[in-house]
Amino acid sequence: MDNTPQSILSVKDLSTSFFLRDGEVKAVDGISFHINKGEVLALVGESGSGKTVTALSILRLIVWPPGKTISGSVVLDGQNLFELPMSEMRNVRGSGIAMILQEPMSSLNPSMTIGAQIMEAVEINQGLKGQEAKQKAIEMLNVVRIPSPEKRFYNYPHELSGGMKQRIMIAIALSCQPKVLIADEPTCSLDVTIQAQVLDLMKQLRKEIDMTIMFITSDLGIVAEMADRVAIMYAGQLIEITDVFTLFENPAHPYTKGIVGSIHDMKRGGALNIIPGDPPNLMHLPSGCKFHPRCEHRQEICKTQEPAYTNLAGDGAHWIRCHFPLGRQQEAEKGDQHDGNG
Amino acid sequence: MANKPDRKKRYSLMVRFRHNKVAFVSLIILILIFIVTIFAPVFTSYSPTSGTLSQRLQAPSFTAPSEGASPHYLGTDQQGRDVLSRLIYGARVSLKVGFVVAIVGALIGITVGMLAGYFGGWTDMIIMRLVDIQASSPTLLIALTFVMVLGPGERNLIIALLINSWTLFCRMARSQVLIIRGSAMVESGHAIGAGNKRIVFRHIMPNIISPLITTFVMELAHFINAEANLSFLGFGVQPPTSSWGLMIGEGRQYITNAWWIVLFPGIMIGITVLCLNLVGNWVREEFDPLAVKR
Amino acid sequence: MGMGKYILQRLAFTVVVILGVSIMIFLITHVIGDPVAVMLPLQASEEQRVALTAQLGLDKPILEQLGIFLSDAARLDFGISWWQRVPCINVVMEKMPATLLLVTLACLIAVVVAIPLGIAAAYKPGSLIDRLLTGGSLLGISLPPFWIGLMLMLVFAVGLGWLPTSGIGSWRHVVLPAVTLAFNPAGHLAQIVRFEMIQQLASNYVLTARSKGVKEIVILFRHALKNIMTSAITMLGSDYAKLVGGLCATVEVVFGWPGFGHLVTDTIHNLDFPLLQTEVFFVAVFVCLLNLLIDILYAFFDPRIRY
Amino acid sequence: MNNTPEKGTTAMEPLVSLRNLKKYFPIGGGLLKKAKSNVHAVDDVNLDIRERETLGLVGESGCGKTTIGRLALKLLPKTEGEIYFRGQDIYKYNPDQEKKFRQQAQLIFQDSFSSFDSRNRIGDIIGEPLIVHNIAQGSELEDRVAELLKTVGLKTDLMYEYPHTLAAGQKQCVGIARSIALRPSFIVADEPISALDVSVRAMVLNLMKSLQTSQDLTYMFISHDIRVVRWLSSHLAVMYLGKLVEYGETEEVFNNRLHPYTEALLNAVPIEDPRDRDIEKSILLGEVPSPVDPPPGCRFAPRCKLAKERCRQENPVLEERRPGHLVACFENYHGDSEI
Repeated sequence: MDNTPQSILSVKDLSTSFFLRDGEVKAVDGISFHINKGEVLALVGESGSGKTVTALSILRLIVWPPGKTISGSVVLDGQNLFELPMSEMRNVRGSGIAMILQEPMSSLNPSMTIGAQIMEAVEINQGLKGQEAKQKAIEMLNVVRIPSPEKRFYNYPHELSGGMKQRIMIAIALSCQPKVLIADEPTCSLDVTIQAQVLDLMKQLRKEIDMTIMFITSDLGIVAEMADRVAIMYAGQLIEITDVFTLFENPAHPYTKGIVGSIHDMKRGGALNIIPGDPPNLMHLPSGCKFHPRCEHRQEICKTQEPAYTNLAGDGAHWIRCHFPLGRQQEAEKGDQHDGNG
Repeated sequence: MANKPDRKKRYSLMVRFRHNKVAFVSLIILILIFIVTIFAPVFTSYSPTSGTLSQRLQAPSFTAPSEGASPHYLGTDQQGRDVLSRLIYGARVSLKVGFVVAIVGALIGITVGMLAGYFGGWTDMIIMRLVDIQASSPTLLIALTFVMVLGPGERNLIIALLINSWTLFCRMARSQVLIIRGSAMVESGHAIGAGNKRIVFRHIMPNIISPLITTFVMELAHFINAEANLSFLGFGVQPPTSSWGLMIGEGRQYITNAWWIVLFPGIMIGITVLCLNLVGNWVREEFDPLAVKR
Repeated sequence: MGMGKYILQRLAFTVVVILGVSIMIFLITHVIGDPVAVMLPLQASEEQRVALTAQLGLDKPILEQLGIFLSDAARLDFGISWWQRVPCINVVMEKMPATLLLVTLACLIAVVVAIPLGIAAAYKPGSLIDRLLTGGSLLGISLPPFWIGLMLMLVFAVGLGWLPTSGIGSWRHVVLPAVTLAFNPAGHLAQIVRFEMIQQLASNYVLTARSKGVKEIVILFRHALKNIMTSAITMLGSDYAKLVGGLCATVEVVFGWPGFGHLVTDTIHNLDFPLLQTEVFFVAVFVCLLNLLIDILYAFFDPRIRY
Repeated sequence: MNNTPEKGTTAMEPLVSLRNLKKYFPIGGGLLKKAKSNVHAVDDVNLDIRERETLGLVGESGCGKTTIGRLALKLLPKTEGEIYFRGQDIYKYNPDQEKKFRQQAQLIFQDSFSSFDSRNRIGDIIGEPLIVHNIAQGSELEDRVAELLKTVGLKTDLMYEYPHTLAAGQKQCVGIARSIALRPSFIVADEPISALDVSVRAMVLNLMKSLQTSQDLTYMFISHDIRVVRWLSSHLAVMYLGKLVEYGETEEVFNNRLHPYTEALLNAVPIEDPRDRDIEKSILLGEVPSPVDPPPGCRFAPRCKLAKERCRQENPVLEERRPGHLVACFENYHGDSEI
């Protein structure tokens, strides 16, 4: 049983809603997935699909009002985070799960030196104090390849470029020595060449220190570079989860096929295949399958009945939320049965 | 064009008030105050300027002092004048001073501010230096110097307050024009070949109007307060005319045995200014064109 | 630009402001107003008028008068007060400390009350404490201070007899006027602290801090507080300047506090032109120096500001 | 117009030509003081766009691509140089000519929504160009607007809606409808899809390509995504820090990268197939320097692996290295493996 991947973070039936003036918005609607130790799980979806809310819900950082996690459980290394009192939850943040946010410009405190901000993470999560903590912080600057770290230690965030700030964010997250690192679109506001540098750094760090990463992104190119497994979100639900190679070669959900296809089309030239219609409006979600108004394969049942989250392959590796998975009619039925029996 | 089927009326006022009952109540109170002030004689039978000395310093009561007369609901003052009547007529002065100063200030300030914002360059620099100097100078004392030299009175009080009334509007109008002028909206206007006139009147003006309304409401509150302060010190309207600030100033000697002379005008100033502030806040939150619409 | 150079620039601007204010005051008192008419009784003869005009130097060309006025002002020589018959500068200097004490105390009270409450309200928007604070701060800026003073006096001095109604002397005399004056700045300060704090708490760096396990109290006071200080200082500084610059007058009058505001009121009632000129000049200098101090404080709280 | 940079590619006169175009933004100066320094947003750029071509303009933020787009539409004052539209200098137009030019040349915004007056309905927004140029009124206007909405694939009754009720892709289509309302020949599209989600990008791109054929459009397509540019553009221009570094037909440039920066940009794009993830790629180090006081010599030299002493001192000029393929580089770089 040595080679069996060991789940370190598992999320079950997580739902988070925002209660706004005009009604309830189900930002995350009953999602379940797990991350194995040492792997990179990419959480992919368009804006508003609930990726960031998922991350914040896991860390219990949804602010009420207006947001609230309604149901679900998050188990980190055998510990159910949703049952912890807030004071203990604080200890989980950082040393249990650390997070890199998407906007490096605003994610650092403008009135504190970057050194102090890294030191803070070191002091809280590694228990070091004073000079020792400072040494550690400088070491972390070295780890993320910041030149002349002793000098940079005393810089304020506004004195650094966007790419540098994102490196600092990575340094802060790593200083927490987390079991799981959540990276929320860490490169989406950076220029392409800087994005390449940051991704390269993350790849190298992953090799150096065996990190478990949940990588949130909307760019399938980054998924292809980084991910081991991929979870696709649509309108607050997980609609497909599988390993990265299957996802690119043989996606089962029509939506996944649509977004993967657009990359290939781009290379071929000629007209691009499109997913017709508009992204869902969370205020007015369709009945049945959330994707059915844009789906070319929809049938009557899709409009009325919400598909269950079913295991496609039978070995627990490929899950999908669709009545008619592409090119897998038989297996899907088997999966359904399996699900029904269990 | 494109006005025919109006299924979704976006500017329906009631819909906008739905989420802010406090602002709605404030607006109703303000309207009531205006109505009572305008139709003052309907609401009181007593003269605000002359009283019966035998009736002086009467506490509020619901019993009529004599046959056929109406009761002094809010009591009488040191000269036997009906406090309610003085309150209602006093509102005229307070509101008039507030409105005149705010309107004139807005007209001057918005015009100058828009010129500065639209033309930039020298015009902008000179105007903004003037505003800076004004902001760093003791405007209240300069206003008081006017009052001293010209003598106290309603007209001179308005002149004195006017000195400082335009700067906030000017800053506000200028910054709004600058924001809108640099926006993609105006750029797209240029790109489709719309002339300056069309851009200013069709696109810039309607989009800066609501922050300016907010400023106007807030400044109105500010000047009503300022009038009360100066009248309290005796630099505003002169007796026997009534104004809220003056009533408190005159009545404060009698505070130990006739609290009502001072209490009610203070409450009136408080309510008016408070309601204006609440309505102003609401306009800012609800109509701000730069805030992202839900 | 270096700090020193920036301060020099600001001092130069201060000179411009003071020059502008002086010219304005001169124009108001000498062109719009007529000092001779004010000083002489109504039935004064034409000879008396001419004599006084010459004595005051008002027969000279207006520009020359202005020149004399400005050069005297530069030497802090503002002439003799018509009302008190002593040099104006002495009168102002004598009254200033009492007002500075009162206003400083009022602002301290405002800070002590408003900042913690503003932070508490921002931490739980919509809670009871938030609603109370929002309502209270609106009252603080809406109610006229002289009326608040009278009501406090009615309750605590007249009714309960705990504190004296007016005058100056022991610490007990200063309580009521200082508390009264504190309402307005406290209202402003609470509003701005609440507003800014809500913005800060919703910002990404607070999320970063939370995600690395920082305690909430540390987030509030170590991370966020420093970032709202510039706005708070701006607001407090502007209120301080306004209070010293004459807004304290009504409250000083209510409580018989012999300070600068009270002096201004008396000056106007006594039509003392030179004294009022001195007062305006003084406040102008004071406000400018205060603004300079605030600018220097900015750089301390916000590392992005470099002069 | 004798010094056309590409000689002999086609005999056809270009629709738009930029000649020695410069745009500096002064900073730090006042009205009385001279500006302390300048942002060299666009520095001596020569470009031609022929009719029905799509010129893809790529580069990182701060390279001046957006500024060039605005200058080509005369939405900004230029600092130096000329811009010719059908052979006439657009900065020397009289008001009548300018009005005609505004019908001929249009802009598509990155975020169309921000360019709408949110108080107007979709119909008013699309119809405004027609009103401004006195082309249609009343029911005729309404018909034209409906037709435009159909052309961009939207339902006609959207014209009575307010823009904030639309989805992001629809907003962008409304922006496109407005820009083609006057039947222009030249459109500058400034990052028209970078703010959109993946699933709607394809729709907007398809629309732009089909409109090009049906409306005889010439595009200047500004983007930071070199993949998209390859799909849409016939010609490619790569910019770095205000300078044009490489120009040519798209496939020619892709197959024969003559400038190390072009190569780096291509390498920086994330891979398209997870099986390629272990292929070693050279990553461009460093960051784009500030466009204020840019480095002397070749602006790319501080980040360039090939940089020699000469690169740090002399400024390389754009020259034709292969037929119709121009590059500004002293080194004889040639990346020709299949990408």
